[in-house]
Amino acid sequence: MTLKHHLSIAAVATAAAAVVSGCAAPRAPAPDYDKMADAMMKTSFRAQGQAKMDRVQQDPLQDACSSATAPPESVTKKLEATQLATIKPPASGQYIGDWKSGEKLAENGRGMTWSDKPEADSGGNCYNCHELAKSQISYGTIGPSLYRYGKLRGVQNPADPGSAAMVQYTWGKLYNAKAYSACSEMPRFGHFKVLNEKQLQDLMAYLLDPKSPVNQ
Amino acid sequence: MGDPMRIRAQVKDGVADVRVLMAHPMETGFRKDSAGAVVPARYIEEVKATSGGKTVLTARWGPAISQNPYLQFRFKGAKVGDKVTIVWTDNTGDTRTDEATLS
Amino acid sequence: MSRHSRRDILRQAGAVAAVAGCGLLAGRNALAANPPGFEAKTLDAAMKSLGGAATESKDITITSPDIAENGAVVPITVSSNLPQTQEIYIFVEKNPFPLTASFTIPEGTDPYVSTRVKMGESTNVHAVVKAGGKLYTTFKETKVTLGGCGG
Amino acid sequence: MKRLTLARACAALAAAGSIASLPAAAQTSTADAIAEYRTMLADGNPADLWVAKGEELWKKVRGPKNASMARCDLGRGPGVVKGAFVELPRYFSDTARVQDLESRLLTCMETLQGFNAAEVAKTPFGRGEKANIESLVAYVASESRDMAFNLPQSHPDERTMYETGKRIFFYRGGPYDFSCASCHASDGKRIRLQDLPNLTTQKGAGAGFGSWPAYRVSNGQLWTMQHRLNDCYRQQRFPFPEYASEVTVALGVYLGVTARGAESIAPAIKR
Repeated sequence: MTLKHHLSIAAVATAAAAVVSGCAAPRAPAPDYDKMADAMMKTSFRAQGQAKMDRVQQDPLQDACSSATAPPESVTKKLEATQLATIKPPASGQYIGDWKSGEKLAENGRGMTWSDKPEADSGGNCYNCHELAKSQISYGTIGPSLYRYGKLRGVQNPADPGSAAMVQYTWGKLYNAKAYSACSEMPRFGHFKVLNEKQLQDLMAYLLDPKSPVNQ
Repeated sequence: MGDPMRIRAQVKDGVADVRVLMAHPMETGFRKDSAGAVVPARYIEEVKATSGGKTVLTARWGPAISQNPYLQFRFKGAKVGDKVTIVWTDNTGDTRTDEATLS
Repeated sequence: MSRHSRRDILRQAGAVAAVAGCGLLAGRNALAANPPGFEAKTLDAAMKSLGGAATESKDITITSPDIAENGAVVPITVSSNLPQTQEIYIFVEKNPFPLTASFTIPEGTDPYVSTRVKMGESTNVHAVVKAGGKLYTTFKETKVTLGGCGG
Repeated sequence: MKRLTLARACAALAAAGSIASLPAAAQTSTADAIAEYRTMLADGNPADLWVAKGEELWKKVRGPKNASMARCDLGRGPGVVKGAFVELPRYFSDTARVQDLESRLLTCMETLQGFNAAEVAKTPFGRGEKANIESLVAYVASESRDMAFNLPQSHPDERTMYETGKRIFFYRGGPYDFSCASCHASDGKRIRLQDLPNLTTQKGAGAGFGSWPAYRVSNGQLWTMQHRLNDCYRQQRFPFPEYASEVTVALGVYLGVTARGAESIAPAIKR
């Protein structure tokens, strides 16, 4: 609205200048492609299954991270602070679950599409983007390798107070990755309730439990 | 009857090289549709190739041949302009015949 | 051969096909049912149905990928250097019904066939060749992988 | 999953079981083996079956108006098929909008043959008249094989679609925060073992945009660009993009213009 207002003022100003200097008619202001693209996003989709139209309604972070170039640091710092505030520690106080269930979740790339059953649990989608256990050769490379995630970070016993900082950071990263990197490609699994507390605990174990194949 | 086959048949040094694509779902009988109902088995059981009145290949297939089957074979004593005819018959009795000219 | 000239041949083949008759539906019983080997559920049983033991042979070549990206389509080529090759069989060891295809090779046809098979999991593919009335065999392994995000 | 074939079900088991037992071979040798597998499949692409059917459909007198598609204008004049594919999407003055191949085929089916375009658009992929469009797409694409993409950008609406398409490509949304760019804006990335083209580069857009329509060995279907985009949005956890909608056409313009100069290999064969 403000932008458009400025533009029309500019147009009037240019027109006035043109009249004064006796030039040809002024050029129309450049089309607002951002606005046009946003409008198309609202009219080109329809709700299907559990994928309703609210999914093309962007939150401020999605809006800020929707161009080829990253927003300036002043913006990302603010976004990260907002996202950090969303992170909730586990209600049970327990950060570590069962790595075997975590492994199944890491393998599972399903959930929340219009063809998935709404009541079905989502997978963690981890192997789509990350290397984890060496035994699984079918892994993606969109994110960094997480092979020996816990071991490389010196976590010998996740229950040890010395590991608390790393355990809490990892929880936060799974809960809302955008708290640490505003325009990260990683979903906000806890914040958007893609995964529940138990699932997050199991993934924590897969990453941090010394017995997990990730740390072999 | 199914959709047309695609037959490529070329002769080199008197040997015909025949490559056939058949349009067929090759249903195993194990697959379930979106409603959970088993899709009945439907697969090509026999493929017969003839040229100049002579059978040049007979194939018998089970359901583990891939969907839209591919078949390649070679026979001797062929020349440009000869015809090769392919006939498939599936387990439901459906059949399809196509012919190509050797080039 | 270039793509264009190949397409011309395809078009020609298609035109002829339109003329060729498709015949009336053959009744189910007009068709000889597949031999019993196709119903065998183990490799052993399926191979036994061929009526004898097969001898290992280096004169049979199986050409197939070491790793198949998708088990739904695995290219398999079998060729034989054995004199008087009469029949070629393809078995996919770990499939529910291992015998997948059999080919009768008349005199004048090369002992060579190429097709594509489904594979439920990583498995050995066995080829059996009947030549001069005797059975010969060899095998090769193909690993099946899964790509994409499983959605 | 609705496309649960035996092979797929078993392949899923394989992923859980036997893949885990594969030696931790160097990724390069795995990549080489997969490249070898793809080479083995390249000859004898079942997409040719759709090309044959599409050619027949193009010439066949059909629909309420008893007409063929032979007078359909795909941008190079009525009835000209050769070279049309590599210049689409483009602006059409009769409809006063930018259309991709599938949108344009809908127009011709309605104006020439009397089909109801809206109804055809609503038909699920692979069924009824939608399946016929898929064959027509395979045929039209095959007539531009090995030709370089050269989408026009002379009409203002074509430039608008490029600019909006670029923005839509980066548009994040849904519960996973994904955009097209999440997977397709860097070089050398993979999802699982599948290579992801960087669609923001000429080479990547040529390889990505330039190989649809394609036969997919995983399900034995021929997927058009509309079907490909539809499934990308499904996996992005977005709502359902309407067939031939502005978003899908704008993305086609952005990708096609980015791919300029790349040679079309469509219809290709894909995993």
